[in-house]
Amino acid sequence: MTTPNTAVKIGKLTLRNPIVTGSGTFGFGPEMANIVDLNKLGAVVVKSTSREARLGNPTPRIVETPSGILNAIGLQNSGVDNFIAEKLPFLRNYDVPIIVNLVGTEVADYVHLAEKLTAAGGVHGLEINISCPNVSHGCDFAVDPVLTAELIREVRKVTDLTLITKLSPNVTDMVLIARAAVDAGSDALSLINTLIGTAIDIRRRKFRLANITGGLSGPAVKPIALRCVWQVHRALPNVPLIGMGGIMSATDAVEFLLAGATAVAIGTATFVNPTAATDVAAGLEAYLVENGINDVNALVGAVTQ
Amino acid sequence: MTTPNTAVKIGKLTLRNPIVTGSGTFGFGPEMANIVDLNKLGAVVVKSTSREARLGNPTPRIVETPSGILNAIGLQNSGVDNFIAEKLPFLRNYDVPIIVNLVGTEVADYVHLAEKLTAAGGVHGLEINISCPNVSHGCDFAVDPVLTAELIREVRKVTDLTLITKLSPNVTDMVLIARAAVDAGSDALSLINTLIGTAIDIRRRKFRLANITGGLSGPAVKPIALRCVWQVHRALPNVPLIGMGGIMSATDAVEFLLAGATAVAIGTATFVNPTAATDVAAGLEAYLVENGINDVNALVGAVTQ
Amino acid sequence: MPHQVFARVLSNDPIIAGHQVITCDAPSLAAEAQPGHFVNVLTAERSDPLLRKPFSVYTVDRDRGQISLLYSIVGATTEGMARKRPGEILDIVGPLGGRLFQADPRPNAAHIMVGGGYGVPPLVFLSRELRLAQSEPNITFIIGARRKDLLLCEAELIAAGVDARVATEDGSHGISGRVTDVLEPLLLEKSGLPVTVYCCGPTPMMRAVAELCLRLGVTCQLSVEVAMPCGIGVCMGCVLDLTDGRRVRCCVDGPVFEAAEVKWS
Amino acid sequence: MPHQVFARVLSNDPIIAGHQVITCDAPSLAAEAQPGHFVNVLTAERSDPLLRKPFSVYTVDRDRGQISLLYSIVGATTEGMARKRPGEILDIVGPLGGRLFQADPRPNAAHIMVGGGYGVPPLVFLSRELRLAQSEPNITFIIGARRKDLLLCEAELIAAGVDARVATEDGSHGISGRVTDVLEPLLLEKSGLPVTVYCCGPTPMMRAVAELCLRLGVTCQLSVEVAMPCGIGVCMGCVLDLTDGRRVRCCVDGPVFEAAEVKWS
Ligand SMILES: Cc1cc2nc3c(=O)[nH]c(=O)nc-3n(C[C@H](O)[C@H](O)[C@H](O)COP(=O)(O)OP(=O)(O)OC[C@H]3O[C@@H](n4cnc5c(N)ncnc54)[C@H](O)[C@@H]3O)c2cc1C
Ligand SMILES: Cc1cc2nc3c(=O)[nH]c(=O)nc-3n(C[C@H](O)[C@H](O)[C@H](O)COP(=O)(O)OP(=O)(O)OC[C@H]3O[C@@H](n4cnc5c(N)ncnc54)[C@H](O)[C@@H]3O)c2cc1C
Ligand SMILES: Cc1cc2nc3c(=O)[nH]c(=O)nc-3n(C[C@H](O)[C@H](O)[C@H](O)COP(=O)(O)O)c2cc1C
Ligand SMILES: Cc1cc2nc3c(=O)[nH]c(=O)nc-3n(C[C@H](O)[C@H](O)[C@H](O)COP(=O)(O)O)c2cc1C
Ligand code: FES
Ligand code: FES
Repeated sequence: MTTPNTAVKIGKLTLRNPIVTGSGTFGFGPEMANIVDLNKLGAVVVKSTSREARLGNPTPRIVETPSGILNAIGLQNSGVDNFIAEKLPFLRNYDVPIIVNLVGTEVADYVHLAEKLTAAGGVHGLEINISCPNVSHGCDFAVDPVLTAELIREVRKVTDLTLITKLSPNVTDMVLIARAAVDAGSDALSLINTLIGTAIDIRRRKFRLANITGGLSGPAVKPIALRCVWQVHRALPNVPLIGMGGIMSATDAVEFLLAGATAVAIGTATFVNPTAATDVAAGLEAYLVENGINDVNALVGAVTQ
Repeated sequence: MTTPNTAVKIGKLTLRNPIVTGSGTFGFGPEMANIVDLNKLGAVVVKSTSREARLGNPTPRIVETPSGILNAIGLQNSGVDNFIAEKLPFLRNYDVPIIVNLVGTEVADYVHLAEKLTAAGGVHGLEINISCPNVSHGCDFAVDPVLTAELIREVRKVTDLTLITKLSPNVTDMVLIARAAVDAGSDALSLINTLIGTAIDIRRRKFRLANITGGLSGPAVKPIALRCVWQVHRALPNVPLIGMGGIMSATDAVEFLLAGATAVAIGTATFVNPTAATDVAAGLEAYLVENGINDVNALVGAVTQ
Repeated sequence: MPHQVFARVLSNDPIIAGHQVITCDAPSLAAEAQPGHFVNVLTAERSDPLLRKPFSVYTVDRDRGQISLLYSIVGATTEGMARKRPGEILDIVGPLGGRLFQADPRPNAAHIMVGGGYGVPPLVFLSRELRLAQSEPNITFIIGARRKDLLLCEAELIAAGVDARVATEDGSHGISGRVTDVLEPLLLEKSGLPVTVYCCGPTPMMRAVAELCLRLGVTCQLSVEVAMPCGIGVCMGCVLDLTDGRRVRCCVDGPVFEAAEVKWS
Repeated sequence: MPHQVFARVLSNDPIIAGHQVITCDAPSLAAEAQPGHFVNVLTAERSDPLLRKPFSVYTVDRDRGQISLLYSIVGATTEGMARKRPGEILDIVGPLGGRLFQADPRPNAAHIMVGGGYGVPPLVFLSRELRLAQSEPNITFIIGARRKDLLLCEAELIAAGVDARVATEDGSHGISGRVTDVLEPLLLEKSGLPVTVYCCGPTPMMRAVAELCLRLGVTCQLSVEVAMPCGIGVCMGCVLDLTDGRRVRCCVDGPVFEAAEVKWS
């Protein structure tokens, strides 16, 4: 059998394989480039970038829970100008689509970021983070279809880069928000961001995170993430989805593709196994070969009851 | 030190300790009475009971996920008349409050059930399940404050038993639904029911549950459940909450009390350790003694940042 | 009554490739266990995997207060069991099962056991109990396996004087074929006698045996193989549809059913 | 560069109550590891606990390609380490750490190590490397512990000819008190010389040492103890506030900092 096709399309972008990195779990590239070959990834999604530098939340910021972690980093980053000046040049050395995750508190913030990053060159896609649970107002957009639509519409006006909206699972009906984002011009959707949770230290009778609540990620949330992908894919079968939430192995990645994701992001898994993303990419290719599937796109949404 | 007080109040009910059983995880009593002394529990909450007998969903109905399980039992039960005739007499032998969990598709179903169970005698509380994710329409009430209020108001009219509304975590804002239920006459709230999830068998490329989706429970969901309890307690500090979701040990139970639960339910843990509920009750008492706390009520909501 | 036992492991040795027998000190289980009973084992120390897994009771030594399980190493729990060394503790809940094998009480009955894979151990237990209860019971034991090296308990049965017959799918030992290829002629052979078939194994095998027995009008007891999330009757995750329309729990309403009761899906 | 090694365990023996030393075949780590480097270990086979845990490199045998870790058994990962037998595999990511101990290059420098608990092993590594790099370096090693039976590495240091001084909180060995009770007079003793203090241990101890050194104007390097969810610089879960206002990652921007840089919360 010939090598199977692993390339997938997310908006205007062609990814050499469906494996991308989860924003906030892969830094801005340099640390990971010491460990994995970025050119073996479908795309690199960098940590959320905001208009101004942010120090994030106080520590502790990450605690372990059964099969998961809660994080309350609070979007620490050095701001978009620093990103363009200091981080982007490094990423331009690689032959891999760069997707920048944007975060702001107002529509104007996102528009500003989108303009700057589009103009910068070397950025291939924008992931609009409307769903960070770890900052006040972090989820205001994600829970409201009208606000989401307005935000995406405004960002769409200033960029022709592939636009990906990152959805929150902390809502009654994700399909509503998904549809609003797509109708307003989002080319694709990322799901899911983390679920809001907390943990308490019973000895000190205090919250274990300085921020009180944090976002739950890792294998614990995989069943929920998979359900979200399936729900949104069923409602919007033509919209490319980047699925994520607890993917640790190629097996997990295949589950997400079958549920309807066109690509998948590796997040928390990278903390456990630094080469998780490229390992999953290799494992996915092996699965295709073993099962005689010559195009990974054949898996997308192919689950049956 | 003297023996600490472990009694708590949920509506009109006084529980000898804060440990109750999670509906659907403890059957209707007889099986468990062979294993644990029911009189050592705060209350027994039995499996959801409906107007007519229900066969539930086809198999497979339960699959394991990381630190959790997905269940799609689909409310199998032999109906309220059978419950009153066959199951309640057994439970009347015990000196423990009996809370019956009710489920229906229309307001009239719940009203009918509440009337019958109130008249039956030997039932001490009603848990109104508006949040079962495993049947169509199972969550229609739980996601809508207006429908929830209407349902509770009607049930309230026909019973003076302690009314407990069981909330779903699959919503954007649990506080909204909680407040609606309480304003309509619910004495207390149970939270959380399971989170909607799914799992896929990549070999057969099929969903692992016959019902496609199921409800996630167990330690995986504990951080989310704990956050829900804290959010609702902060908004409604005077409403007694029965917290649940992944409680496996006394340590977990204390976390829920600190977050604002007045009582806690042991669900999935019973599958792993059949004596989990009484073990947690004993462990909780030991914690009180070790920490010189002479009333368990002092823990409720006592977490600090 | 089901209870939890932290049983000290006495031995834990391979028997054939990928299969071991673990023997534990567990007087309360040894006292109560009957053929068809199973126990639920937990080896994980934290919550992944979360649930216990069921294993049939294989041998019971009531005098010494010991039980053993015969297991196939396939996943986290059985890998955890395989790592246990003598002196370590195995966390067991048991005995489980509400309806067990019922030895045919007719004095001259022919008892035919049909076992495949880890369906063999409970039937070995049953035939041992039969031999303790009756003098010279008429037992024939059909063991099925894919290949010779996957065959369980043959030598043990022969040593005990049981008429053991073997079917391997690849013909590497005994008859080439399936257990039903041995069972059908055997039922003719025993046709003068009251006969009961006791069967445990993979579902397709049990279904074939059940259908053969129903066709020939022979009583057949099956110990069904269904995932048992709780094993104690409270999760409703182990249900089976019966021909009378009832949907019952395999753990407490079974695991043993009459062939005629089971509705195959 | 950080990489994953499935290292074969060579030995794994208790040294004092609740503490063991595990030695592994890991040539690539042995070649790269320097004092202050740590590695991230995973012992769980499934996802609970999910994260690796950090351990300082204790000894390195570059010729044989071996490294060892000295660990205190406190939770799931260290219990998992304690169960490893020679021949089994330890899953390690390393070497980790971007800024390590820097040996004071001044020829007649007095090197003072101050270690408590599992802060001792990286300093033992540092003093060994100093002795390899310099002839007769002037090293004093202060070990702190609550009680005599919790004292780590004293015999080993004495055997290597290091001037080892001990403070136990209950006075059961050495000076009765804290490491700073030994350090303060020692700094006076060494006051004619260029001095560098290297410190690793529980945060309150490090803070006390740092504040003493700052007060006396002595250079002090600290290896901070902060949870390291990823260890490779990408999770932002290990941040530390510095006096210059920066919020840096301990894993790749540390774990070693100058006492003057650290802002204590
Ligand atoms: C009443 C009863 C009695 C039994 N008695 C015995 C006995 O005596 N001896 C014995 O060896 N077994 C027995 N079993 C079977 C045993 O309980 C199962 O094999 C059990 O699941 C083993 O647990 P595990 O954790 O080792 O493997 P598991 O992890 O549960 O795996 C079991 C099987 O499922 C497959 N599997 C696991 N996860 C997945 C997935 N996500 N997708 C697809 N496939 C998957 C595995 O590859 C493996 O083949 C009995 C079962 C029942 C119901
Ligand atoms: C850079 C660095 C180097 C280190 N080097 C070493 C070394 O060389 N040797 C060494 O022994 N250790 C070292 N440590 C410490 C080691 O990494 C931790 O002790 C690690 O957490 C042990 O993992 P564990 O899974 O065994 O225990 P964990 O389960 O992580 O428990 C660790 C501690 O936290 C407590 N704990 C766990 N869970 C909770 C909870 N829910 N609530 C409250 N408390 C809890 C436990 O009781 C225990 O005391 C180092 C740490 C760092 C940051
Ligand atoms: C430590 C940490 C930091 C994260 N930071 C961001 C972020 O800055 N922006 C964002 O959109 N998502 C962020 N996420 C969410 C992940 O990108 C991903 O959506 C989520 O973790 C689920 O995937 P996982 O289970 O594979 O980690 C973060 C997650 C973690 C664990
Ligand atoms: C197998 C199973 C069946 C359940 N059936 C019901 C039910 O009939 N009615 C109900 O209100 N909740 C039901 N639940 C939800 C539990 O009562 C509980 O809310 C949930 O499982 C979270 O708690 P846990 O993590 O401790 O199990 C069921 C849960 C499980 C696992
Ligand atoms: S296994 Fe739970 S009811 Fe049978
Ligand atoms: S441990 Fe993750 S950034 Fe330092």
